[in-house]
Amino acid sequence: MTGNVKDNALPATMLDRSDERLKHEAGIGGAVRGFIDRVRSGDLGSLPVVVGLALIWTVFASLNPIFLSSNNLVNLLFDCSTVGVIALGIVCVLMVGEIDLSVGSISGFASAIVGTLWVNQGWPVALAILAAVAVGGLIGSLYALLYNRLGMPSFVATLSGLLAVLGMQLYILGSTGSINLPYGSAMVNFGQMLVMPRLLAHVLAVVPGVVMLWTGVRTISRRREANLSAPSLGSIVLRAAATTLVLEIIVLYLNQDRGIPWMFGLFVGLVMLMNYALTRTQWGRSMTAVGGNREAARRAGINVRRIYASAFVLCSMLAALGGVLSASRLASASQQAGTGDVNLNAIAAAVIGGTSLFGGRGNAYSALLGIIVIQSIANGLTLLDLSSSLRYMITGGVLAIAVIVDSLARRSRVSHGRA
Amino acid sequence: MTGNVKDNALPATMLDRSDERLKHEAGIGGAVRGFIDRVRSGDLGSLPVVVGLALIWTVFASLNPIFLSSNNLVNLLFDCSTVGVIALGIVCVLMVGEIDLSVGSISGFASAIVGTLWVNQGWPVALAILAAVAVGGLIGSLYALLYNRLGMPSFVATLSGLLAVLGMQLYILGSTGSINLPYGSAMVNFGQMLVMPRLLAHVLAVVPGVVMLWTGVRTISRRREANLSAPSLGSIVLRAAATTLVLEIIVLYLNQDRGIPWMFGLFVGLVMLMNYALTRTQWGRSMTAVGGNREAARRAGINVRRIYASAFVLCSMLAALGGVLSASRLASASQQAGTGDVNLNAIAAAVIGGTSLFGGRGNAYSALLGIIVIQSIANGLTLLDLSSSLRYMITGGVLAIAVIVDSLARRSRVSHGRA
Amino acid sequence: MTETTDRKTPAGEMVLSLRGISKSFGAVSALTDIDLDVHAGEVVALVGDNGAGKSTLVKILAGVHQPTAGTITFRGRPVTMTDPSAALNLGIATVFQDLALCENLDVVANIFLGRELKPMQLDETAMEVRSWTLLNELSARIPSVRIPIASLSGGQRQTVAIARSLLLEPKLILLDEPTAALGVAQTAEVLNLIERVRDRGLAVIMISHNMEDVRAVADRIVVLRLGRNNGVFYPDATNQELVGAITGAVDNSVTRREERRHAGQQLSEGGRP
Amino acid sequence: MTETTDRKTPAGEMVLSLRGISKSFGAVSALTDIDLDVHAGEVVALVGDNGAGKSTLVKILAGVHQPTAGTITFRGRPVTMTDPSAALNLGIATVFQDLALCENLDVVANIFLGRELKPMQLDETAMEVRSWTLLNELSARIPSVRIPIASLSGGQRQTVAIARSLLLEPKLILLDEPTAALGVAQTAEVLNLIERVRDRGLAVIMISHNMEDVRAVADRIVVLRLGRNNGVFYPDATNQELVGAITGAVDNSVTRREERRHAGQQLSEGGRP
Amino acid sequence: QSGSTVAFLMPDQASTRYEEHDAPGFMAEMKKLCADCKVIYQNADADASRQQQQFNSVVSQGAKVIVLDPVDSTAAASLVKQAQAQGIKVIAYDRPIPDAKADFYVSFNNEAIGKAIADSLIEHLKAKGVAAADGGVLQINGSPTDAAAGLIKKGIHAGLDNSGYKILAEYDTPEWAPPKAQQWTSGQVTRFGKKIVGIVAANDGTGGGAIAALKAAGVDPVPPVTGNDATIAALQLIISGDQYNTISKPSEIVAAAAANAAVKLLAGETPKADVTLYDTPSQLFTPAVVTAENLKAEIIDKNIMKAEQLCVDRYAEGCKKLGIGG
Ligand SMILES: Nc1ncnc2c1ncn2[C@@H]1O[C@H](COP(=O)(O)OP(=O)(O)OP(=O)(O)O)[C@@H](O)[C@H]1O
Ligand SMILES: Nc1ncnc2c1ncn2[C@@H]1O[C@H](COP(=O)(O)OP(=O)(O)OP(=O)(O)O)[C@@H](O)[C@H]1O
Ligand SMILES: [Mg+2]
Ligand SMILES: [Mg+2]
Repeated sequence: MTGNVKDNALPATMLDRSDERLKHEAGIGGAVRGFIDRVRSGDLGSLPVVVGLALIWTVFASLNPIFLSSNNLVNLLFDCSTVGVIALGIVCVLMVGEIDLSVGSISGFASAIVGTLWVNQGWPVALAILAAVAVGGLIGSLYALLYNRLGMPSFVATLSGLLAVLGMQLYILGSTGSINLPYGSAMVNFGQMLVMPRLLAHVLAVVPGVVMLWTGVRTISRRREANLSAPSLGSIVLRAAATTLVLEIIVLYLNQDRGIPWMFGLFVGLVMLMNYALTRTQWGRSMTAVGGNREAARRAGINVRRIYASAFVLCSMLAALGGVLSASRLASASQQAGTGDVNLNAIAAAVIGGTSLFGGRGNAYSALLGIIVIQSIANGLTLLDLSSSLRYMITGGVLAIAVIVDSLARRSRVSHGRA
Repeated sequence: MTGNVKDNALPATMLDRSDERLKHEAGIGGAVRGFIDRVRSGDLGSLPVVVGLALIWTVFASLNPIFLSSNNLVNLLFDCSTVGVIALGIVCVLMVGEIDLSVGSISGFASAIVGTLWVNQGWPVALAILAAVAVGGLIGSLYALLYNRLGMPSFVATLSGLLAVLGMQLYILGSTGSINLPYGSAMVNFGQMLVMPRLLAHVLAVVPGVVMLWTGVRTISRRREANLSAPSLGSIVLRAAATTLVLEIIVLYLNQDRGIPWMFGLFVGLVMLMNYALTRTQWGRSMTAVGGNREAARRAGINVRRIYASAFVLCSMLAALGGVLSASRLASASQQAGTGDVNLNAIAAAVIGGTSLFGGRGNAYSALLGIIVIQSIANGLTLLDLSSSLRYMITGGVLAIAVIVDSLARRSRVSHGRA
Repeated sequence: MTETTDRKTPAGEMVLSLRGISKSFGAVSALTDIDLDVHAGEVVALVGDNGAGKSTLVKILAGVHQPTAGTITFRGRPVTMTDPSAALNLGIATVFQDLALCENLDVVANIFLGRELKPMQLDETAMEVRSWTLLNELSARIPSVRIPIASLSGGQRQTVAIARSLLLEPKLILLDEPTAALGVAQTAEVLNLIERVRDRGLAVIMISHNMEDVRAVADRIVVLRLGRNNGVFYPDATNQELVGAITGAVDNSVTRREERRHAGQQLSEGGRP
Repeated sequence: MTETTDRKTPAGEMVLSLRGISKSFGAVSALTDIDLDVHAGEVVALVGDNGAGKSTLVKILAGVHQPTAGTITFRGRPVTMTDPSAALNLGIATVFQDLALCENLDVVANIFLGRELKPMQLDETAMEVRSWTLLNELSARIPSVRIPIASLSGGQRQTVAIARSLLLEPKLILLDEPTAALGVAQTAEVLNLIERVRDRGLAVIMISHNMEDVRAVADRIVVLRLGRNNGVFYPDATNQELVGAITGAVDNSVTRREERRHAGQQLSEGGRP
Repeated sequence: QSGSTVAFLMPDQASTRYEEHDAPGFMAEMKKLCADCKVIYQNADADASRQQQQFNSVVSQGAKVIVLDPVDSTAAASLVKQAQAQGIKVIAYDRPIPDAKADFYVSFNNEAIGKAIADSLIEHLKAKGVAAADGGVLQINGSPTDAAAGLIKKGIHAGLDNSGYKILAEYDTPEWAPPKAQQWTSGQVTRFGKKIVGIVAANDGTGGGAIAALKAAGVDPVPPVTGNDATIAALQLIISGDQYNTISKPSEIVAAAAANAAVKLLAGETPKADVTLYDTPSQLFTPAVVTAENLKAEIIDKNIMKAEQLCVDRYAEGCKKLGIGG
């Protein structure tokens, strides 16, 4: 506790480094040591799920090498996008500690709306899609109303919705059964084959790295100015370079076959947008707060009702969009759309990716990660000749294994007092 | 604050009546006034759901008088019992704040086990049922293991289970598809027609009233002795008499047709047993505590892991029992058993009955009440000629209405500071 | 004991005035017919036994609960606060006894909750700097502002809650046992802070069970007992007077303990080395 | 300041002895190399600044956290407590700072949680009677023991938590800021209680930020600072000594405030009527 | 041709026929015709997206001919076009793909099945002299979200609408779930009582549910109930006299025909077609209605099932009556 702090630039003088109990490391070496420390204390974010995913991929690839063929992986990306968008909406409602059981029905209803309006009524396709998403938003606001004004638990409200919306889907498809979306139309192409130009894909793969670098440098300079500790430039360059490298390799590999689907690009774009909104805006902060402690958020002056409403509406709209995407993927709007395990897959994707069912903990990337896990299992198993009964058993088992890694990491985190 | 407290028996001297801020009423009039007070402050327990149910019944009865025919009501009771038993298990896991998504699969698997062991392998039926329930317990202990040892969220563990167990069900039914359970056998009779002798039903209907009276009188005398306020004898007699009257009328009405199904008797018996266990034993207290605040329960020295394990095992065993009951009701064990909306109906029944998805709040009667609501809607709709699209829409709408009453009551409770 | 004639001229205009406030929760009447006035530049201490209704009163003023009966006048106008944000908008900042922090958010996020800088692109650096400034002002001992509240000690949390309330430029500050979990140094800082705030012309309502702290900063001491007004005192009141009003008896456990300790000390003067 | 030579003979056998206890949470070292001895019939006060690690130490003793390093000796035998129930079984009762009550259960259920009377057929009447007795002993002001903890005031909750710890017949009682939220009367009762418990030969570790209370009941005062031992004092130590050890500086906000108040009072002696 | 990959994609598990008959039949015939061809079998569990995944994955695995039983006939159109663009041949199987010209179509006709069970029931009622005015029949359809169920439903209506017997009530069974069929039938028994003279159920599962409901309500004798799929359970119910009819679709025949067509397509030849349906050269097989009268002839004598499988203890007596087994 000496007085001469101004004349040297020791880290100890930084505002956030004044507490002597805090261990900290500097530079690239420090970042690596910090990472090892975090591994050992189990504070790893989504790394465990990625490890689980890598495990699954290794096993499937060893059972059938076609699994890792770029053709197959492109298919995987197509398949991820539709339910992935729905899962992204689920992340929203889970963040505030609520649930939406009706996303499957809403997605089916949306595809039915697009089918009838576009194919049967002759609306322009863009307008039809807009209408479908708007109807999704409407359903979401109804849930918000029931929740905010009547205090109906979202589980019950959306369960009612699940049934009612399915009824509406059957109703508007009632006379025709299912509707063919014209093969060769832009919408169907988008869902079935449209991929990014190779060069563009490579350029886009550089963007995340550049953004990381740019915000990183900006943060460093601002924090230095404000006399706060800042990450070293080296570690940021390292991370940006690693990210870029990984992405470029992926793009290069997938470009050997068809390339990166635009639909997947749309999905990833939405994920990144949502990630920005959840982490870098007041709205996202409020979502997390409401999910963590509703009453505290209310007392902080947050309009809690509006936050819930935004979550429900966003979820329903994304579900509708997901429905539109899967209609374009299937080139059909049918009575089956959205039934089956769409609901469970979407919710499971969010949960497996690390979003808590109890609110206040989660991120947009969990939708991406979770749906890749789920679709990888499904895709890998289609490459093996299995009877349905075996396929179910194996899917269950593999799903459990994918999450065990994460669970073990979390357990270690708890025992290190960071739960 | 006078000193002469011993020489008069003013209620103010009672241990729990010493606080002057507390309003309290005595005698039957007091009980009635207390009830009105509670109605106005929204503190009503399951009354709102009962009101919602009454609404539904009125509407269905006005649409088709057959709905209230005793024959139809007996059918309703049969149908309630199977999923009701599963919902009772769900109440257990919800009490500790966890979920089991695999109850449907477990019930289907259990029915398949009974079918193969009993019909195909020729085991005695009792042994086959026991085996099925034991397998259910085994699955539950696996979940408990995954939860307690690996910290896997029950949502994911039981989702894996849902798939894996379904696979096993398909596997053991693989060669035959479905198995007929012999008509005329005791088990099928139990599920299809066995009803209580009329007299016995009347006698059993008196039991709750007598028990209420007996425990009531005992409580009064013990509390008087201990210098605690006690409910008046009059109000207890009144409640016991009212209960008995209602039950006797129900029995009388249903006895006009076939009478009370034994299967429903079993279900109600299980509900009452569970209610006793949850409210009057240390185990039940621990369940509520763990669901309300896991860490506080742990610090109180409760073996939290054992409590979770008991919840999971109980839930799976009840799911298996429910599966056995529905097999006996359908006289068949098929690949479709337990699929579809069994899961959602069981969970929804518990939630609609008033058990919280977030743990620590609920009771055994919620399974009974909730399943009656759900099956009443289904049953009422079978009596109307509706297209399936309309049927879905109306089911959704009616479900919402059944819960709106409860939601409104809860809202009023919150605004009276009793949430 | 219950005479309410003003012996001191209030420092400024009337900020808050309550008349006949009652609140009941089901069968429990937590507050009955409460009157209270607070002026600008005045620190009013609210004291009372456990469960006397102090926090309930604060929550009513903060818009968390709605009163069953009675009127609230804020800066001359009658107001009804249906919602905490209504109170915040009027300029009433509150530190709640149960703190009301989001355990899953970090310290910075909690301090700025609901009033983040740059809503569309949060300015984390500026918020972090401001947080450190506020916390250092309060002598907080928080190792890092980037850890979730869940991992802070009781006193650290309380400091965060107090820092929160300083962000705004309120007209009235409600402090519900702000120093209960604080260390000696932090308590001193908070008392300093209250005095500074008063000198800036703000009105302060402070709840505390520590009579010394109360007497140190309060201009007026309002006693609640079992949900009712039970007298107004001034800092020159004796401890005995205050404790008597709080417990409702002259012969209470505090005085008995004092007596016993006196007697005991005399007895054991040589007994324990 | 840090001399630890025993100036008083401990009242009884050694109950608890800690050597080299450390605990870190991720990057934060909450405790470093802590030594502590407690004897039967002795009240040891644990004091320190906010975040000094007092509650962490208590949680380690209660089996809630496991230490990163160091040994715990309880009644002569080295023990490892993997679990709160292990500590309870050894005879260590704890009142936690964050109370650890189940908000959804009523007062009686909370007091008897984990040790209900008649496990297979709960004896509600007997439990209710015993609850009232315990609460009245503590001068609690709780309108009804049949309402959920969620609707109690802060001090009422704390009383319930203290009542909980009295149910057992423990060897060692850990009290983490037991009087922080209590009213004056309840505080006096708890201090009485601590003395009674000590006289029955139990060992008590008490944490408090109130130096007066600490000096009133403690036989020995152990100071923690930033997670390390920072001296042992006896009740006859001056306030200044204690505060100096706690804050780690002789010139701290407490002393500064004292000085300023003195100066200010002299100035404004006639300024405020 | 030799060493080529052929895929066999089936839609669901609602009946066991795909796993138990179609797939083994197809594989056996392929083995005979092209011993070193690789056959990939997949079942989509009634999920159109999963079928699309499976379709894409067999394309990835280099399938040259894909035999497709579509979950969703409209969605399948795009699959066909996509495959054909890559030179892969598609054989529509079981259910047609009206919106795309597949290379070949082999099937039992679902609509015809619906009509056949309805007609058989009506004939039976007329033969027993049940007057049309005495009451009517109940119609239990398959899942409202299942396209195949829609075809069967159409066929049943074709059979019933002009039969003179009224349709008392009609029900789309969610997910083909037997308990739902049972619950609905119970309600109708309460509503119509003795007026129910027969029940047309779209498959054996729902038919079994209807029978359970009738039995539970104490209806005796049980009015005739139809089925479809000829599951063991249903055949046993026919033997014991509880169920009236079912449909035997000796799937092995169709599967073998599909295998023949596949091998022809692999060799670049055109398989022989009987008719052209939806612009597609097609080969259609007529399913057989099975009742107690012809059970022995259709099932046992055609070696579709063995007497030992059906005539376990409880059914031995019924078997003897029908002249089945020893
Ligand atoms: N939400 C609620 N529901 C029911 N009763 C409540 C509720 N909140 C407070 N009470 C009751 O109102 C009374 C006053 O509580 P309050 O919290 O205002 O006391 P307090 O004066 O702040 O006490 P303390 O000094 O212990 O903090 C208590 O008896 C409490 O039980
Ligand atoms: N679960 C945890 N995870 C991470 N850090 C923790 C955790 N618990 C405590 N800490 C840290 O350990 C340090 C000591 O905390 P502790 O609660 O022991 O303080 P204390 O002495 O009880 O303070 P107070 O007087 O405020 O109650 C604090 O800096 C706190 O941030
Ligand atoms: Mg309070
Ligand atoms: Mg502490």
